[in-house]
Amino acid sequence: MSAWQRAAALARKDLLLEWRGRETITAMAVLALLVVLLLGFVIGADPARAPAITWVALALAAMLGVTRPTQAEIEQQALETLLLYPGSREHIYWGKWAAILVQLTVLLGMLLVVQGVLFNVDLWPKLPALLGVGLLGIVGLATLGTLFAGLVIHVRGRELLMPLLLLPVALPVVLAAVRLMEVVMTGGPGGLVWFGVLAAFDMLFLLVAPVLYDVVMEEA
Amino acid sequence: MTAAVAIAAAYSVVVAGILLYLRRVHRRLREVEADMHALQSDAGPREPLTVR
Amino acid sequence: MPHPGGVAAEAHGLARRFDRNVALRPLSLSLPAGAVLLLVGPNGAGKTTLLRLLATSLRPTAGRAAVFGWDVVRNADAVRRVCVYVGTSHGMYEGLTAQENLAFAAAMGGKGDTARAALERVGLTGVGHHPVRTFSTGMKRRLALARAWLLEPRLLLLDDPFSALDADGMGLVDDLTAHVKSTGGSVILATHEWERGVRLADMVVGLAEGRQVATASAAEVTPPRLRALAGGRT
Amino acid sequence: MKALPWLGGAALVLLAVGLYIGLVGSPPDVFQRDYVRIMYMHVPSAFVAYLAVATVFVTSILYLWRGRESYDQIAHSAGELVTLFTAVALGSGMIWGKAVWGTWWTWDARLVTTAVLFLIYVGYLLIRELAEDRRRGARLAAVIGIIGALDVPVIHYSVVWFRTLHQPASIARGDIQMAPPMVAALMINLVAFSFIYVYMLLTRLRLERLEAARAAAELSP
Repeated sequence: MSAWQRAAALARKDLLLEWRGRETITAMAVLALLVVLLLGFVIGADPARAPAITWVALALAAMLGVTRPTQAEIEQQALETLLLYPGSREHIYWGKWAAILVQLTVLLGMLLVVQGVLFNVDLWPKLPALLGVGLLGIVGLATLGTLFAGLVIHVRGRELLMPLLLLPVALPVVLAAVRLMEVVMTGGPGGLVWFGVLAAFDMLFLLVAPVLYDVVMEEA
Repeated sequence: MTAAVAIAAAYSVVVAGILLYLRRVHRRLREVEADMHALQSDAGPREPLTVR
Repeated sequence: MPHPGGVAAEAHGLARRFDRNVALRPLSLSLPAGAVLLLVGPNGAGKTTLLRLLATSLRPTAGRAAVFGWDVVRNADAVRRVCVYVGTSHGMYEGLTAQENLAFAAAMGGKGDTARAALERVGLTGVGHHPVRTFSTGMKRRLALARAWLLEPRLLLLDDPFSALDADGMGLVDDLTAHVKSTGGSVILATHEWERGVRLADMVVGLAEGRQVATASAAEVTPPRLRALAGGRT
Repeated sequence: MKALPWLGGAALVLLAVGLYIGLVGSPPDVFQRDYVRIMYMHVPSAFVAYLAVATVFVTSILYLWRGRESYDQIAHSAGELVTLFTAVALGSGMIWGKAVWGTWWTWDARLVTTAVLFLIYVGYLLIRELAEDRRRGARLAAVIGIIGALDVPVIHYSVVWFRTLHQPASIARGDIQMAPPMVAALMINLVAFSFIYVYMLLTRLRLERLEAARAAAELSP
């Protein structure tokens, strides 16, 4: 069985479970929507603020959602069984990563529509670029989120630690994605720099996180 | 804020941080050393272990 | 590699502690391929810890262990290829059907999809398309046995396999054990149902408070002795 | 460990020299006047914080790679020093900001990076505390130690560019014209603080080792 097939089987399983319950995506969507509504109302729905508000909402929702696929293994008492299948644990990392990425992409699509409606931004012509920027950011969140999800299940307090770990470390993702989205929407300068920051962040942790996942998942 | 006050305040923050930390480490060091001493002196067939 | 097929599981001074809690004190054993080992002892004796150490789920804090010659630390992946651990929790996803659960296990274990055949073995064919959530505890245990069947282990580790099973279900454990044995594999069985377990076993190891208190062939252990071991008396 | 008192003494002497030049022997800055003297404590604190981050990074990798307990003991000790020195750098930096610009918090890139760093290493220490067993806590913390250190440059540059690329920073630090005595004071204090860091690290390490020995002694009666 190849690595790719094992990862795909795991991602498929996680997505199937999520599809049957839809709890995670619902919780993430509701939280993101609440943050957008709240911030939009409190600080004003100026189109210039849309990228910042969108990414704060996305980061907070991701923080809530990325632990779910791993947490579910614990709740079903299936983690030990999962870890004892032969093959590298990096495959498990990639499976979880892919499942999270799909869910965050759905959330991103929803948030872009919300942004277009609530902030009166004409984003249809720029949708491909916005999705591209969004995906770069989401990859960063999913990459570290998957690793930290595996990490926090091994300590007391579990999800409570997630914000403390993920938000400071993923700060560059939020900053870069906000600026890059602004550049896409207003056509300002500096796009290349922020693209570079996001790409560097993604590549760095895509290389490191799967290796460290093996350390985190040493014992069930 | 005058310069003297600002400098004094900033320097105290750094010095106090370092000294308080060192004091805490030294207190714990003394505790551990006392424990080790006690362990060595009443070394006997004792079983402080819980078994799982 | 040392004699493949010769020794299914061996341990030398194998021990594990969790910080201050000693779960297993240095233990040594050697289980020939094709033999069945019964682990007996009261709660907290270290049976589960021993099984999880052999399954590579836990790492030893001292000593070493090997499964078919593969070291459980250095060659953990090779051990996982031949060894299946059925723990006290069934490890199935409640939101998936029995069939889907087994298909997932087959995919992860690198086996062909023989979910249907495995379901038939444990008498769950009729409910193969029902979500596991609707299953009784006994049915979930049966499903866990089906998973073990499908993965074709050469070393099968069963932790308390008889609990929550009816008479037919217990028979399935016997069948599975016989099946693994017939393919030249070994089974280690930890159970409180020692009367039932000893009938399957070739060897008995008694554990109490993490200590190995007895090692004997199943033929020479008398029922009173076995009862004493199961109760933690030596 | 015989060298420890000597190390501490050398650090104190150096610090005294550095502070004398800094407070008495160097001129005030054109722009910041006497307030610039806060620099001689603030910058070395921040420098030592980064030194400690690097220590955690290297020893965490070594620990995961070689598995030797002593690497983890160094990493744990240095991890505590990261939080300590980021905290005092933040404190002195805020006082500096309040004195010169009249605001405690200037959203300066260095301050924000230091604050984020502080939070990451609080997480690092928390993971150890909350892990179910020591060895597992050590391994999980090592993961955070590696990720955190790799993230430092990315955080720093994203924070700097976030403020500067689009709008000019509202409050500029005001370039400090460094006269030779000022450079000397800063350099001497950087060395002095490095000595203090090593002294503190070794002291803390001794505690870590003794505690490990105590745990082992209690375990094997």
